[in-house]
Amino acid sequence: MNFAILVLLPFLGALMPPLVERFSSNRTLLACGAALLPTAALLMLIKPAQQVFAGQTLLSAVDWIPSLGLSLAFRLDGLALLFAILVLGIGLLVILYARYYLSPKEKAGRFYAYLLLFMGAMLGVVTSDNLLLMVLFWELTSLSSFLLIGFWNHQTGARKGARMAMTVTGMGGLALLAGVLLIGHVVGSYSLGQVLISGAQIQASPLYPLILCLVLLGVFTKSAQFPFHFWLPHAMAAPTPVSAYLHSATMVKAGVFLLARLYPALSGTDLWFDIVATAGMATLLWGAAVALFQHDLKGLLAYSTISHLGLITLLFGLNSQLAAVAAVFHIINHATFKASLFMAAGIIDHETGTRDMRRINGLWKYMPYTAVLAMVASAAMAGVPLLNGFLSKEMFFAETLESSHLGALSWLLPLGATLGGVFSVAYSARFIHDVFFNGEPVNLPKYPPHEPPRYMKVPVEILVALCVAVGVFPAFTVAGLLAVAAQATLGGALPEYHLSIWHGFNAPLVMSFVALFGGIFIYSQRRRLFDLYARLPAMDARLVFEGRIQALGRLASAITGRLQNGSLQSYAAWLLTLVAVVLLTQLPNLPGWHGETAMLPLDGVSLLCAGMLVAAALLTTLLHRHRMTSIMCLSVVGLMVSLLFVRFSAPDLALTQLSVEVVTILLLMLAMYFMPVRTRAESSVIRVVRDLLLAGVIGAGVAVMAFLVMTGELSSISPFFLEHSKPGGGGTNVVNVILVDFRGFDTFGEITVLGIAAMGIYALLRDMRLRSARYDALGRPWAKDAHPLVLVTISRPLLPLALLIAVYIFLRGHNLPGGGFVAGLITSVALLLQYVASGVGWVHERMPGDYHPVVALGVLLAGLTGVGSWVFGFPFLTTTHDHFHLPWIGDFELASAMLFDTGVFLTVVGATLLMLANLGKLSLLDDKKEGA
Amino acid sequence: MKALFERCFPSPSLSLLLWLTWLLLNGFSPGHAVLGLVLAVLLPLGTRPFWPNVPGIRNLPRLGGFILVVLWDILVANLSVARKVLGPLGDMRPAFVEMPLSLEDDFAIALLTSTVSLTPGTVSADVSMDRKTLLIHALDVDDEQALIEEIRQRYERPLKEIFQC
Amino acid sequence: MSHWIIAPILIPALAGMLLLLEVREWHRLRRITGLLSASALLAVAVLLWEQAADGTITVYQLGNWAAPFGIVLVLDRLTALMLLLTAVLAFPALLYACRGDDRKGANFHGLFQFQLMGINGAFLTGDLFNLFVFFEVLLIASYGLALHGRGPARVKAGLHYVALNLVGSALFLIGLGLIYGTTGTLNMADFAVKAQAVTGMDQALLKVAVLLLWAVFGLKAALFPLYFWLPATYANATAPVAALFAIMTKVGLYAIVRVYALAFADGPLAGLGQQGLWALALTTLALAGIGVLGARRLGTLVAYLVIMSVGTLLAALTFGQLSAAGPALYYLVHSTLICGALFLLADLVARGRGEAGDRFVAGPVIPAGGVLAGLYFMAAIAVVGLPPLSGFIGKVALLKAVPVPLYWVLLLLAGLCGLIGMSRAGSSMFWRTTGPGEGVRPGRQRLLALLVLLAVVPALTLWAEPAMQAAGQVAGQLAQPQLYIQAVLGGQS
Amino acid sequence: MELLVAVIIGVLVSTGVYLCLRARTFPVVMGLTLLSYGVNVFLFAMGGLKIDKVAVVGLNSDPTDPLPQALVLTAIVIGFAMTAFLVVLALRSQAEHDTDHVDGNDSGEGGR
Amino acid sequence: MDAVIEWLVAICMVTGGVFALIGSIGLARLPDFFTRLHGPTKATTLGVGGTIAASLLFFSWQARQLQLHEVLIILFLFITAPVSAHMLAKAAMHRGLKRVKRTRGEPWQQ
Amino acid sequence: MLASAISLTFGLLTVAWLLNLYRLVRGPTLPDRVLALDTMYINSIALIVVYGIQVDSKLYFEAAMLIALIGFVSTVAVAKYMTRGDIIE
Repeated sequence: MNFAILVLLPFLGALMPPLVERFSSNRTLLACGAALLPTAALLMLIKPAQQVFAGQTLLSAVDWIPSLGLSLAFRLDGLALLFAILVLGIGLLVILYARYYLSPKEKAGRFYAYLLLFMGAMLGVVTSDNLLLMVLFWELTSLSSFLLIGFWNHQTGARKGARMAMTVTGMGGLALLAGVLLIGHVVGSYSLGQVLISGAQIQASPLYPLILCLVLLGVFTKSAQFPFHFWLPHAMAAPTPVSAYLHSATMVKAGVFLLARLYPALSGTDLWFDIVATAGMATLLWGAAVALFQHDLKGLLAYSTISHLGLITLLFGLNSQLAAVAAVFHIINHATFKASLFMAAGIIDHETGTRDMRRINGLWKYMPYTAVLAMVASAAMAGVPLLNGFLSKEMFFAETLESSHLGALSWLLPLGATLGGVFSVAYSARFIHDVFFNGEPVNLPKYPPHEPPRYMKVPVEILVALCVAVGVFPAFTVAGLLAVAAQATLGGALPEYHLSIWHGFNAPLVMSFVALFGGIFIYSQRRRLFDLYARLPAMDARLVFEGRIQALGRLASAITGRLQNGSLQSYAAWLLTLVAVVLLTQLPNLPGWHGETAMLPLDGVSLLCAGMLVAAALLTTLLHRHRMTSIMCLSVVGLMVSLLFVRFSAPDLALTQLSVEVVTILLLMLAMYFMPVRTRAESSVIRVVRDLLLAGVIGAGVAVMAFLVMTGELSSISPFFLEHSKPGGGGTNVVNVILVDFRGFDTFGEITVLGIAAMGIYALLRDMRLRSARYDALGRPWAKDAHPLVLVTISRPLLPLALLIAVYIFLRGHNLPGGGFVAGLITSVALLLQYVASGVGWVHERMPGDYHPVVALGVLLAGLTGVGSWVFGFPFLTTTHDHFHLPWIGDFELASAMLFDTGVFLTVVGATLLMLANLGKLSLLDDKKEGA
Repeated sequence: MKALFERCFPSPSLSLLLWLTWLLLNGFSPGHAVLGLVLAVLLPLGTRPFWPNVPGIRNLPRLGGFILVVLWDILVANLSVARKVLGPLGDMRPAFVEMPLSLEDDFAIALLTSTVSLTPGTVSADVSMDRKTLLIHALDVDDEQALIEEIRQRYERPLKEIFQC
Repeated sequence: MSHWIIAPILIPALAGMLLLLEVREWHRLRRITGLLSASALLAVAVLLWEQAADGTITVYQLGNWAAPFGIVLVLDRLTALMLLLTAVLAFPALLYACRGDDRKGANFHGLFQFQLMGINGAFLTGDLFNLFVFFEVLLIASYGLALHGRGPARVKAGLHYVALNLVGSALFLIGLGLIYGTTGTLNMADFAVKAQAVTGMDQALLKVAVLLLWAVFGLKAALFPLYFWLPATYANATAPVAALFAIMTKVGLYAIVRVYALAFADGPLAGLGQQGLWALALTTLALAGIGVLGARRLGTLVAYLVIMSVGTLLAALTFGQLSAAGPALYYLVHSTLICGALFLLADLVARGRGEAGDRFVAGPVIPAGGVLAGLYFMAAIAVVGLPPLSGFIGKVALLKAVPVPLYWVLLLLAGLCGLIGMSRAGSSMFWRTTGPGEGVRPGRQRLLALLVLLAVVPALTLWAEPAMQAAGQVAGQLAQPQLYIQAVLGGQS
Repeated sequence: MELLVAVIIGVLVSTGVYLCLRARTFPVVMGLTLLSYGVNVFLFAMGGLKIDKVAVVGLNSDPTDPLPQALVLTAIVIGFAMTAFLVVLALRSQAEHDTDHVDGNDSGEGGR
Repeated sequence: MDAVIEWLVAICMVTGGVFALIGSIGLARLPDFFTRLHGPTKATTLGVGGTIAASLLFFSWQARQLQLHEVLIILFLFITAPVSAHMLAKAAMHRGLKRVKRTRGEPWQQ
Repeated sequence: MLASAISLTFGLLTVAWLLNLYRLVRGPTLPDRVLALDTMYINSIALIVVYGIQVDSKLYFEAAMLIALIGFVSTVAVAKYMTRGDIIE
């Protein structure tokens, strides 16, 4: 059986608790359900473990995303085995413990699910044989720990702690990802086996410093190394089983695990020593010192964890094989004693209702059994002989003495180590003395405390027993595991080392004794030190961090708010500035200011026409605050543009422009009824200047480009149209044939746009309420004559006449200027005139007022004409045309394009009327207006 | 037969106008004559609701005469307006003149106001809401009464005869 | 002759017109019509993807006029991918809307269909001016949709959106005019050929034209400094509309990529504007990260995530090698669907929180909040790019494909910003509760719509390799513009 | 003549751009209209200018370029649709905000 | 014959131009709105009429057959111009525009 | 002969136009401006017709006809706006 299933089991196990919860609310059953698969996993580990002990490295791989180099590759060697045992073993103990820790009303099922999720992720980290896969699991541990820390999410502290842990470790994870990708880049593979033997290659790479920094960023954040340590104490908001599991035994160990894992690939350089050892030492000392001053039981343990992680890191940083062995050893030891301590702290919390050491005193009397367990574990933490902590600490002291990296300053290392030891003893002493002795408990929420349920103590007992067993008989207990783990860490032969209690009377032993007595001394001086500490400026890392994050958020809001300031002007200015920049950078590079061809001769009328156009455009702009005048000037511009089209051989355009112009004016007039007629000047001078500059640059740029293109030679696709218009499209008006045939699809889209616009406008207008003016711009009430007789009577016969013209324009469109669009506009104008003259009510008595179907029919007709060509096996919109002969009447020609054009016509009529008639109806909804 | 005719041409004069317009636009050809006829039937039928009660033209020759008179007036009077526009402005005697209407049909009134406006020197400024009075602005007038009389004679009466109202 | 290729345009057009014809108050029929059309689109998109998957480029000559004279529709892998993506996004969005959002205003279903028509047309067309037309179709429909429903904020945002895009359309026309004036053609493939041949003055003008086009496409794609309209517009739009809009920015991206890959991948004008786009893309990425940090509503946050994905993608697409296009396309699919899902999710959360809405403040307990929280957690992981979901895979692929330090830094930091923003959002919306409220349970249909969208995440994770391969093939085809040109112009060039 | 048209285009675009940057909906509408005039003429001019060479088959030997005209026609229609929508939207904005200001003078509702 | 037609065309055209100009002069020169209203409504109609007549003659002569469609322009103008004049007069009266002092009679307000 | 007559007419019409523009700018009231615009439209008809004669083409006739037919609608709309505010009621 493949060992890789191990990793899968906890994930599957995460499904169990919710499943069990469905059928039973028995908490024990639930815990059993949760424990089932991890137990299976642990049992399944036995056989592979034997192979590992025999010196094998088990590999298993399944492809996942080979193109990324990401495969589901797993590796079980000594190191992985060690961690797997830790993760599974302590995990099971924690499940047992949590069974009694969680109160009945808590959602235990969810808790176990999260816990197992985490377990799986952690197993994944330690057994990954692919660095990318490892990063993947790495981040999963962050995510699941987020859920676990935030389990009591009704507490602010839990939420914030969870987010902080997630943010910091997430950041580290991203750095790690970058580092791993770089390693992959250098090595050419993410396979761990490959990477581990490519240490020299990596270290020779110019990317090495960067890789190292990125990887270490991941390590340090995860393992709470200085200066990223601050999240860990706040993660104590988690339920204690979580702390025992994640924050002592496993997750925080992921960082140092990575140090061990990549030890062959990355270690051995001065840079490694400089960063890793320094960070480790700083963390060791800082954590140890601060731990003493914590009044929160878990806070003390948290800082002590930080300190011990620093110790391990420091050991790895020493670049010595023996130190690495010691580090691995200490990982094991720390996991056992710290997990038990957390559990003990949890028991105390559980039984007393508080974790404040200033209130918890003299528990020895109430819960002596627990006290013994806790005291043994603390002693192990302090490094008291005959307990496991002592052994690894001895090795640590020895290694600090061996190191010569610092040259003349090498004495600093043992000094620092001893100092750390001193504090370590001091806070351990505090944990023992302050909690179990030191007078009577003060004002406990639960009084009197008593021993916890029997089975809640079992996990602690097991762990403490391990501490003692390892401390007394290291060679029979841990030696084998340590050997394979260390071997896997070093990736080669093991150095000489001895696990024994007695190495003779040597320097490390002296250091241990110094630490022991120094620690006791310091603890005895605690009152003075507490006073001193209290007087230090309080620096809560959480507040600082949160302050930073909030400041960042505010800064982000400010930046965003400044850019996205809700001002259309500024958005438009950005866009136009970009355009202006493009023009300013590109146009000076133009090879000249005139194209190859000569200009057409100028004539007076055109000049005058242009002059009027320019004047009108400028006036529109200048007078824009006098809105009606501005509209009049705009109208002149429209007229002149139409004339320009006439002048330059584009009668179709002129017709369209003229009719669109009328509809636009109607539209604007309708809108003006609800708008202020005049506004005051309100742009600042700077803004006006800016806008003038933008306008000038863009206008000039566009003009220059237009001029250059107009005077240039163009060979285009147009001759084809001129040539094929008659034979292929059946019409002589090439513009129209392009519209309905060559590029009929554009027109199809265009009428769709018109139809959609009408729909959108209808939707906008529905249930819109606007206050209409009761008086005109001069403050007079409106005239009473709503439907002037002359207008009414004259406009009515104009309707059939205009329709006739529309038919005329429509029919000739294919061969001469005109077409469905203009015809449609004429029709709509004629109908709109009826609205203007006689009112909505009158018109709607005479024809259906809903133009939706007209639009739909129009587009549908155009579309169906297109689809019709499918019948004949041609693509969409293929047209056909033919001559017909009727006796007496003569020849005439029909093109399917005319059907299409009819669609255009209908759409235009429908859309224009849908827009304007509904806009016109708007005022009817205004109840304040009299007589309407 | 007559019923059919009336059904096809609810308003023969309009149909005629449309037919003529069509032929004017397209030039005369048999095809267009037919097509124009079709349109001349269809369009009035289609737009019929839009002009509920237009009086039929009862006196076609009179209409022709009326049109010629108007055209002539336009031509002649334009000259006088031109003189007034170009001449000294101080001599001008503009006036608002209220003319009582004897026409009763909206369409005829509208035609009258249009005619008044087209003929130089006068613009019909408003029709009272009870349709009894026409307000005319005249550019240069000596005698309001004479103006009213002239309009009545030259335009109102013929219109009355044409539409018999 | 197979007409399937035009179906993605005609189906929604037909449905839209039928919806216009239908009786006003008959909502059920309208919903059925809309959903039928959306599912038909899905089927056709799958079919077309199958058709394009083997690398054939299908050309459909509208009106039977050969390119470059008539308009052609071109179906290659990229187009097929985008069509499929649109259809996959549209169906759940519509399903979601059919629970009541569609009745908040008039003509929702018609506009929705026309929006799809515009998007599909923009993806399919092989003609630049036709691209403009379809841009306008999708824009005008999106204007209507963006304003669907009520509220002053929506109108204000919509006004900005419309006005800016009108300026954009004007610039588009100027660019098109210059392209016609210098190369004498409008067909994309023909343009790609002719653009290589222009020299002197015409070349200089062509450069301006193309840069203007980039600006216009950039506006659609929401690139710095043109994205400012987006957050308010998207955040204030009705949820299913916002979800559908997740594809809209990609239309702009698509246009850039299409034109760039065709005409400016090499030749005398190779890399035209690439530096600028690259710089703007990176700035966009950075500012979107900042926007995510500064957001105070989930809707706005997701809108910034949309922008972030745009920056991420465009940077990858323009950094200089089309090799990055494969991962970028994978990421594009992922980010589009996930952002769409998040818009829906934000709406469900807002409904559940009553007055508190999707703002990051303490609010009442959300009914059935556990389900939503779980989905949110998954979506957040995916969108931020945390393992093990598709976001992570896409991000890793992008990082590998674009080995530029600045890009790495920005992408990773943006991911961090996303992490901070999403965790803050999640913890304040799901965890900081003030007690029971009168929020609404997410209905089954809405939840289903959300699940359909979210299902893509595990799918893209599990089948990451085939997906990545497919994306790579799409990119590979993109890197060979001559195939496209040959297919469109036949043996002419 | 070409120079004249170029100047016209320049002025139309300039005034359009300037008005688009004003702070109320009305000038923005006017500006966009002017801008679209300018753009339409620009697009039209891309085919070159010819006098009395209407692109009707059989009338002229060397007719003007019909394609830009067709494009402009499409652009005019689309421009009209867009303008209409913008105008109504401006009204809607007036209805909702009771002002036709488009400058960001208020906060809190922008969606941030 | 040709010369005669040409002369006729020229005369009609110039006459039209002159009347159009006179109308516009009136618009620019006359003292108040109501008097200005007279200029365009008729002088210009004749102005347009003149050019139309010229055009009629010219094209009929060119084609050697009667080309009457330009008449429609005049027809439409005759139908529409009075309406706009009328509406403008109403608007002006509604606004109570100033009129030359010596104007007799009162405008209406209704 | 004809050519110079055309030039002369063009001259007359453009001067007329300038006068219209003068009135449009000068105002002083809105009806004045509208009137000026209306006149400008009508003068444009003449201009287009003369242009048609000049280039001997009937293709521009429809443009002139269109102005005559629907040009007045905008004038009417503005006038109605001035009297009633609401042009479609």
